[in-house]
Amino acid sequence: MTLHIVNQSPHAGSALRDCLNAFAEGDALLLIEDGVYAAQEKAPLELPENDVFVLSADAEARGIAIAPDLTAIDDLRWVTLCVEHTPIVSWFR
Amino acid sequence: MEQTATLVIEGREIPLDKEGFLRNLDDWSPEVASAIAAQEKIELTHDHWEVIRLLQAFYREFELSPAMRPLVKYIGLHLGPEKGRSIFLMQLFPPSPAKIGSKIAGLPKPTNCL
Amino acid sequence: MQFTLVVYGAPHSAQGAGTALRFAKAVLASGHSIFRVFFYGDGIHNGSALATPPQDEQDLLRQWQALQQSHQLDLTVCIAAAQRRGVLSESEANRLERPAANLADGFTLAGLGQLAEATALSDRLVSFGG
Amino acid sequence: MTNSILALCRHAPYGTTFAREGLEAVLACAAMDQIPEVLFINDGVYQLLAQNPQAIAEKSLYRNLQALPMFGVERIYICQRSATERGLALSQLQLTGADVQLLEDPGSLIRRFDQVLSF
Repeated sequence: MTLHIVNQSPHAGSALRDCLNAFAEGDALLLIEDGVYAAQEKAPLELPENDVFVLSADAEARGIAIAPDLTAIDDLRWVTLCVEHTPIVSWFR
Repeated sequence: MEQTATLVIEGREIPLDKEGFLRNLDDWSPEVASAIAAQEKIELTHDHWEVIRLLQAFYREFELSPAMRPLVKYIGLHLGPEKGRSIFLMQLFPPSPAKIGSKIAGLPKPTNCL
Repeated sequence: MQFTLVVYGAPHSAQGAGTALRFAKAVLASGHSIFRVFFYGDGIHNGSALATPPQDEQDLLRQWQALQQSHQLDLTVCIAAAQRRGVLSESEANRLERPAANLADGFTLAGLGQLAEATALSDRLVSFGG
Repeated sequence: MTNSILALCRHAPYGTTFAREGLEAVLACAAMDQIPEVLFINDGVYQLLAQNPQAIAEKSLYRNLQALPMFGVERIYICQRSATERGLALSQLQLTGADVQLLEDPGSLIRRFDQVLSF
């Protein structure tokens, strides 16, 4: 199952929307860098119900409160996510 | 391999870079091609010229200098399967047909992709 | 497991360069290995020896170099992307007749074949956008 | 056994270098006998629209892409939704000599591969 990584704010460009249009059942989503702005409760795009992860360092750095139904992870857990999934697809800009 | 910084063709100086590629692609002419080939110790025959013309056609069509695989395929498409083989091209333009052929055909130096 | 990282972000310009460095450290801390870090597009600027960030900001170049030293990392800078943008080794500067070389120690200039090989042979490939 | 590779091309030509450098990476993989399949998706579908970039002194990415089959890259996909959203018909997005397939469900294509290179 694919791990999708999005690093762009949902307000700035289409990376998250493009990713969600290519999302398959059972895939996982990881929000990093400016992508964490999509992890707030009032974010503009509806995220998948399961397996949405947020890089906590990036959320913390930006002062973002992560919505309770999403999973905050650290860098080590990110590595584990990569081990658990294949392929890994990055959506940027 | 002996390399000079310029070729002199019919009294005109043609500047080359350190690897013997034309500095100005507009300088190319059949005489220049023969002179570059001579530096590679290659004497151009009918077979060479067929391939040189196709290298130039490839570049016009795709705006790319071909690597070995596409060159073989392109030659095969236009000259038939007998000539569309790497062994044929290796004999014409040793040791690296895409690179040496491109140099003689006056195509841009391939971007060190490999 | 063998990871390959592809870095598109220029240092101190896009966060991707720093994220890739953190991820590389996490991969190594997890007991996995790194097959290659391939710097492509604007990411090739990570291999410039001349970057001089202010003292109170993170120094990505020194950190890559330290990681390279301690883990014998393969830090490959795409030669075609680097030629366009002006990051050259001594031998490339000489071959291309340019006045100076600026490829940092610990980094290697090589062709896209190295990306093809890493993609084909590593267990996981992660890209870091610009 | 080596990995299967998908090149995900989702940037328009000329505005950034992702399209051009993505193509170069695809060609290099092919030259190394690691032949990738290619998916044009999002703004990447614009790469296949005929172009005349002389006005901005650029080489034609469109013409470069026509060389893909020559390099052995023959399995090429276009995301249907991306094309439709941009008002593009398949007849406008040509790649001669390749088996171009319109794709309705990019997600199930992507997960078939071991590695995905994003450009």
